[in-house]
Amino acid sequence: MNLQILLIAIPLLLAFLSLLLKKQSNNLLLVAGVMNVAFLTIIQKGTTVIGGFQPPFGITLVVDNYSFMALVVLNILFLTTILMSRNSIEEYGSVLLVAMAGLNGMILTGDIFNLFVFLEITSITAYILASKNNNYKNAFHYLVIGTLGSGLFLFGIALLYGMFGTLNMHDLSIRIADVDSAVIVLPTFMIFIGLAVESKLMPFSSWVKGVLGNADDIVAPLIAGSYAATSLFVFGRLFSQVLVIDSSLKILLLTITVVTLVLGEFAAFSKSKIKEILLFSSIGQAGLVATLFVSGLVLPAVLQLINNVFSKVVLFTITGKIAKDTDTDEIAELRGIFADHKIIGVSFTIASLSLLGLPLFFGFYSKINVMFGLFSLNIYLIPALILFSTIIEGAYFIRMLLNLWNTGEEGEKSKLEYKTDKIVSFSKYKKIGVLVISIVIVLMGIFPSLLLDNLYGDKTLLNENNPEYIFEIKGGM
Amino acid sequence: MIQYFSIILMLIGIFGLLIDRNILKLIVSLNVFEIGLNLFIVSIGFVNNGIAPILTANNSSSNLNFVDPLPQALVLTSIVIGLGITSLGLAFARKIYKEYNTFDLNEMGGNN
Amino acid sequence: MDLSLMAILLLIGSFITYFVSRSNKKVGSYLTILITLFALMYVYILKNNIGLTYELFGVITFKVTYLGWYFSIIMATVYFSAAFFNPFWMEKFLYPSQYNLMYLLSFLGTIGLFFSNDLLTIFIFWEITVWTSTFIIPLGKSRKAGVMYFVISSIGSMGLLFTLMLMYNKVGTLEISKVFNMLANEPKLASIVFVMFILSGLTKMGIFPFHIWLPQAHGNAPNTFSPVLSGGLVKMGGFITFLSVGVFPAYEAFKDGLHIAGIPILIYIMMLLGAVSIIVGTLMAIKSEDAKKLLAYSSVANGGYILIGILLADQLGLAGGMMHMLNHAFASAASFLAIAVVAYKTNTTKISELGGMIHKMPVTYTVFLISIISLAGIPPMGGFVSKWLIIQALADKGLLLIAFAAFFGSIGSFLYVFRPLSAVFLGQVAERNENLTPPSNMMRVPMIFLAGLVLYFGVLPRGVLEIIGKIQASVGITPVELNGQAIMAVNGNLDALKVFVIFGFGFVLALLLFLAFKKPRKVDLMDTYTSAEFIYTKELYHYAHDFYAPFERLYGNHPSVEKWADQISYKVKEVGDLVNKVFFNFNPSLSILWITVLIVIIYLGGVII
Amino acid sequence: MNLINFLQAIGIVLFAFIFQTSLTGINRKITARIQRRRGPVWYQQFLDIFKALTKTSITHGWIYDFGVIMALGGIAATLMMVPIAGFESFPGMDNIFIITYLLAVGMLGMAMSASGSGNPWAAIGVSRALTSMLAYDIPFMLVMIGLIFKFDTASLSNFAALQQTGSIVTWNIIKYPIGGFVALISLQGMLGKKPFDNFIAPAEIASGPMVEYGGKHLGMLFILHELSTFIEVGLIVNIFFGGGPTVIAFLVKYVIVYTLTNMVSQVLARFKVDQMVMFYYKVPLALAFIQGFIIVITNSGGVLWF
Repeated sequence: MNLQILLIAIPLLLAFLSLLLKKQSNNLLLVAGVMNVAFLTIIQKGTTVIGGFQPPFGITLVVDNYSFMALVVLNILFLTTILMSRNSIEEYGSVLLVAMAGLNGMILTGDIFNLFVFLEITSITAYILASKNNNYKNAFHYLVIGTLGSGLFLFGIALLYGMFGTLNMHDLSIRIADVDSAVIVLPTFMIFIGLAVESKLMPFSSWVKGVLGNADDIVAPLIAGSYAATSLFVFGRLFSQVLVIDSSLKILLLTITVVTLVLGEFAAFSKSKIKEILLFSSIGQAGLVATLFVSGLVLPAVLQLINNVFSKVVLFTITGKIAKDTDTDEIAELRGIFADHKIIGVSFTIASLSLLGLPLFFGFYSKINVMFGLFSLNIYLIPALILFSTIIEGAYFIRMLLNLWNTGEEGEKSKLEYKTDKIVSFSKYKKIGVLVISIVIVLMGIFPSLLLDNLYGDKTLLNENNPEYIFEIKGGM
Repeated sequence: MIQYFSIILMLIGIFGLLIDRNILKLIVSLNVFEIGLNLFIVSIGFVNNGIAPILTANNSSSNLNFVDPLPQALVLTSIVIGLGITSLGLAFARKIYKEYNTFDLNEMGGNN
Repeated sequence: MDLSLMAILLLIGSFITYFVSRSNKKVGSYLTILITLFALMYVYILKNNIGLTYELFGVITFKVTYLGWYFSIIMATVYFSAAFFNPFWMEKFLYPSQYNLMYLLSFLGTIGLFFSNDLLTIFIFWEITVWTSTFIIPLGKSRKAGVMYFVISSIGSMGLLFTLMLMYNKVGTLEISKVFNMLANEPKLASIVFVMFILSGLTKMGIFPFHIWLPQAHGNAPNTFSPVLSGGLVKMGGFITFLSVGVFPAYEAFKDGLHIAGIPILIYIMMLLGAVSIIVGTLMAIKSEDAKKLLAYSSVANGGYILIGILLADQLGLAGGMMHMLNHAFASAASFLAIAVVAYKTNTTKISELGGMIHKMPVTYTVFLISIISLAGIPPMGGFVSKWLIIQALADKGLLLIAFAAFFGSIGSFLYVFRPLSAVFLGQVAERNENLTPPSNMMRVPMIFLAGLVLYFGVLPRGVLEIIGKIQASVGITPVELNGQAIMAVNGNLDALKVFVIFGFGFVLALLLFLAFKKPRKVDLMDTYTSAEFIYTKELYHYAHDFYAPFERLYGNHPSVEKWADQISYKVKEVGDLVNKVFFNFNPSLSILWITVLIVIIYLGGVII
Repeated sequence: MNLINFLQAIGIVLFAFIFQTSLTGINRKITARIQRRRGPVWYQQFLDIFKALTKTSITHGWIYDFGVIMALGGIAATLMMVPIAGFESFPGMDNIFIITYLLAVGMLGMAMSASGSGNPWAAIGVSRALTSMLAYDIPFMLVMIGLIFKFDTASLSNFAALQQTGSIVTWNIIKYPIGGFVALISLQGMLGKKPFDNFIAPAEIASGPMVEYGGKHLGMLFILHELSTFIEVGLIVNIFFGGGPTVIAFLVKYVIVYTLTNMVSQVLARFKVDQMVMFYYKVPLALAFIQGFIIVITNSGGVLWF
C-alpha cells in the first residue's frame, strides 16, 4: 500500500485545485484534513520508495512507530486547529494545504535532503501565515532568520554528504556509528541550528516574539502547535537516532537547550500579556523537549511534546480569539473574562494545568516519565534545573489563571461586579474543540495507558524507555 | 579552492545580514549566502578530471570517472527554493515599504 | 471496607456535587457536608483494617496505618466541620460550584495522601491537593495569595519529586516502608534526601522561611476555607515531617556526623528553623491588625512546635508533636470559624473595626476563647498537654536555644491570643454593629463540636495518646507511657484530668465567694472611669488599634522574608527582561550575531580539540 | 484524690491568704519606714479587703464577673499545687510547668474581666502586663530548663528535697548563683514591683487593669493578688532556697525573700514597658543562657559537639 504518499499528495493536489476553486479552498482544506486523519486509521507501517531508485539512493517515505505517532499528533492537531478557527482561515486555505503537505512530508521522509525541501516548503507557508493581519515586518524577520537557518541546515547536509556519500537517514546513521563523533561536529551543529530556528530554541528564535505575539487564533495555534510539533519530531528523529553524538558537542547542545528551558521560563514570568507568556512558555517547553531528545530519552520527549502542543493549541486558540475580539491580551485588562465563558475557561485551565504537569491531567504522566528518564541517566543537574523552571512556570501560569477567572484588584473580594467589560464571543466550533481536547487531556491523565496501549501495545508507567521500540527506520534497506 | 571561495561568499552573506538594516540589502545578503552555499554543494561532487555522469555510447561503463551527479540535482532544487524565498521576501519588502515608507529597519522602530 | 472504593466514591461524589451545585448551589453545599461526614465515618471504620493494602488504577497504592488513620481523622473532622459554613457563603462566591468541587477534591487529595503506601502516590495526592486548593484561595480577597501558595507548595513538590526519583533510581521501589532503608548506611546520600524530602514538609507547614504564604493565603482565603487551610492542609506537612524522621532512618543515618546536644546537626538545623518560625510567627501575630492574619501567624508558630516535637523523634517529643497537630488542627479550625462568623455578620476581619461581639454572639465568643487558649497552650485545653510534652522533651535533652523559642512562643502567644479576644469580642460595640442578628444554629454546631473536642482532649488526653503510642510503636519508638489519665514523663507526670478537677474546685470556691456577697449593679459599658472626660463615641473608646505599640516598636524595622521574596520575584522578572532584550530583539541581526558566535565557538572548538 | 485532699487544699489557700496578707501589711509598714512615714497597722490589708468585699459593686456584663471568678479560681487552684515545706495537698501535681501555665489561666481571667469593662485604661494595662510577662518569664523559664536538665525532675517538692541533703551550700542559689540572680530579678517582675510595675502605674494609667473595679470584685482581686504573690515567692523559695524542712524554715525564707524584694522595689524608679523588655532581654536573658550552657555542658561531660 502506498498510502503514505497520499498524506502528502492529497493536500498538495487539493492545494493546486484550490487555486482554481478559490471559493472552495476552505472546504478543500477540511477535506484534506479529514482525509489525512482517516488515512491514519488504515495506514500500515512500512517504507515507500519514491521514484524507483532503491534505497539508500532513492527517496523513501517511512512510517515506523515514531513517525506514525508524529503523524497522528500532527494531523489531529492540524484538523482540530482548522476546525476550531475556520472563520479565521480567510484566503489562506491554499497555503494551509501546502503547509499540510509539507509538514506531513517532513515527518514521513527518510531522506535528509528531501527533509530540507519539505522544511523549506513548510517554512515558506509559515512565513506567509506569519504575515497574516499585516504582520509583514515580523514575518520578514522570520524569513531572514528562517532562511539563514535552513541554509545552514543545507550546508550541514552537504557536509554530511561529502563525508559519507549518502542522504538516506538510516544509511547515514549506520555510517556515522562507525566513525568518531568528533568528525561530524560541524555538520551536526549546522543541522542543529537549522532545526533550532524552527523548533524555537534560543538564541535562534527571536522571530517567535514578533510572530506569535501578533498572531490570531489560526496562526498562533498552528505555529505553536502543528509546526512546533513537526519540527520537534524531526529534531528528535535526527538527534536521537541519526546524528547520535557523544562528545563535547553534546554538552554544548544540552547547554543550549537547557538554557532555553530556564531562560524561556524566566522571560515568560516577566511578561504580562497572555500571548507573550504562552510564547515564551512554548520556547521553554521546546527547550525541554530538545533536551530530552539530545539526552536520548525519546519516549518522555514524545510524551512531553504531545502534552505541550495539544495544550498550546487550546491556549493559543482561546487567546488568539480573545485578543482578536478585545484588541488586548493584557491580563490586567481581562480579569474575570472566564466568568461568562465557563467552558472556554475550564478548557484553558485544564490545558494550563496539564502543561504544569499536575495530576489528573496528561501532563503529569509526561512529567513523571521525563523525570524517571532523566534520573535513570544518573544526571541530577538537568532534572534539578527542570524542577526549578517548573516552579517559575507554575508561578506565571497560576497567576494568569487566577486573574483570568477572578475579578477585582488585589485586596478586593472576587465579585461579579468587578468583571472586565471586554466582550468576546466564541463560536461553537471553538467551544466544542477546546472542550474535546481538554477532556482527552483529562482522560489520558487518568488512564495514560489508553494512548500508549493503542499505539504501541502495552507500556506501563515505570518501564524504562526503550528507543529501539520506537525507532524502526530501516529506510527500505 | 572553489570550496574556500564559496565559504567566503557565505561569510560575506552572513556579514551583510549582520550589519545591514536595509530590507533589500538583507535580501541581497541572503542571496549571496545562498549562492555561496550552492557553489559549495556543487563543489562536493567535483571529481578531478571527471566527466559528465551520462551513460552514452562512448561512456557505457559505470566504472568511469564520473563527477557526482547528486549535488547538482540538489543545487537545482536549492536554487528554486532560493528563488521562491527571494520573491516572498521582496513581496514582504513591498508591503513593509507601503506601511512604513522606508526600507530601513531602524527607522520603523521596534516595539520592545 | 475498601479504601480504593472510598477514593472512587469521593471522586464521583465531588463531581456529582459539582453538577448539583450548577443547578442549585445550596443543595450542592449541603452535599459537601454529607460527603465529608460519610468520609469521616468511613475513615473511622477503617480502623479495623489496619495493615491492609489497596490499589487503584494500577499506579496508586494505599495502606491503612495508624499514622494515616490518625491524620485522616483529623483532616476529615476539620473538613466536615468547616463544611457546615459552606451554605452561608454560596451567595458570596463568584464560582460556588467550583468551590464545592475543589473543596471535595482537595479533601480527597489529603485522605489519599495519608493512606499512601508509596512515594508516587504521596506525590500524586499532594499535587492534587495543592492545585485544587489553589483555585479556592483567590475566591477571597487576593489573587497574589493563591500564586504565592502555589509557588511555595511547588517548592515542596519539587523536593518530593526529587526524592522520589532519586530513591527510585537507587532502590528500584517506591514503597515507603522499603524505600528509605538503604539510606541508614549512606549518610551523604541520606542528607541530600533528608533535606529534599523534609523541604516539602517545611513548605506546607509554613516553617520559616516558607511561612510567608500562610498569612497571605489564610488571611485572604474565603472565610470558610481558612479553617481548612490552617487546620487541615498545613498538617500535610506534619505528615511528611513524620515520615522524614519516623520512617526515614534519619537519626541512624547521621549517627556518625556532627551532633549538637545529641541531635544530628542537620536535624538540629531543621529544629532551629522551627524555633525561628515560633519566634517570627509570634512576633508577627502580635503585630497583626487582621484577625485572620493573626491566626495565620499563630499557625506558623504552632507549626514550629509541631516540627520540633516530631523531629525530636523520641517518646515524649514525638507524642507532643503529634498531639499538638491534632490540638492545633481543631483549635485553629474553631477559631477561624469563629472569626468567620464575625466576618459573616460584620463583613470585616480587621481587629480595629470590631469590638463587643460578646454581646452579640456569646457562644461564638466562648468557642473562640476555648480554642484560642488552647492555641496558647493554657490548661485545661488540649494545647497545654501537647506543649507540656514538647517542653518536657526539650528540658530532658537540654536544648536551650530551642527551649527559649518554645517559651517565647508560649508567653508570646498570651499576647496575641488576648488581642482578638479583647479587641474583637470585648469592649464597646461599634454603632454600625448594633443591630447584628445572632448567628444561626447551623454555624454554632461545628464550632461547639470542635471546641468541645479541644476541651475534651485537654481533660482526657488518654485516648489520643494511646493512638499516638501505637504510631510510635509502629516506627520503633518507645510509646508514650500512660497511667490512667496521667502522662508519665521522665521529669514528672501530668494528670490533665486532675488539673481540670483542681481548677474546677478553685473555680467553685471563687464562685461561692462571689455569690456570698452583695449582687452587683449592672452598668453600661460607656459608664466607666474616664478621668472626668465626657465620651460619646463608642469606637473611640474602644482600645483596639496598635494594641502592643511599645513592644511592636522594638522590632518595627525587622527584616522581612516577604520583601525578600518580592525581590526574588523582581530579580526573575529582570532576568526575563534581559533575555527579552538580548535574545528576542525585533532586529534580526542580533539573532544572526548569536548564530555566528556559536558557529565560531564550534569552529574554534573543533580546531583546538 | 479524696475529700481530705480538698479540705487540705482549702486549708492551704486560707493559710497562704492569711500569711501573705499579714506580710503585706507588715511590708506596708516597712515601706512607710523607708519613706520616713509611720505607716498603717499590720492588719490594715485585711481591713481593706473585707471592706471592699462588703461594699455594693458594679458589673459591666457577664464576662466582667466571670473573669474575676475564673481568675481567683485559677490562682487558688494553682496555689493548691504549690508544696509548702514538703506538704502537698495534691501529691504529684507540683510540676513546675503545670504551675506556671495554670497561673496563666488566672492572669487571663483577670485580663478578660478587665477588658470586658470596656475601659481603655484597663486594656492598656493588660497590654502592658502581658508584655512584661513576655519579658520576665523567659529568663526564669530558661534557668528552670537548665535545672530540670540537671536534676532530672520538674517537681517543686523534689527540687526542695534535693537541696535539703546538706547545709546551705546545697541551695541552688549558692550552687547556681547566676541562675538564682536571674530568678530573683524575674521575681521582681512577676510580683509587679518597681522598677517593673508599669502595668499598674497608678498615676499614669489609673491603675491599669484595676481601674474599673470596686466592691467585691476589687476585694476578690486583692485576695487574688495575695495568693499569686504566695505562689511566685513560694516557687523561688522551693527552687532556689531549699524549700523548707519545716514550715517555720520555709516561712522564714519566704519572709526574707519577699521583704527583700519589697525593699529593693522602694528605692528604684519605674521602667517604661519597652525599656523593661529590653532590660530583661539584655541582662537576665544572657545570664540565663550562660547559666544554662554551663549546666548543660558540665552535665554532658563537656561534650556538646561531637
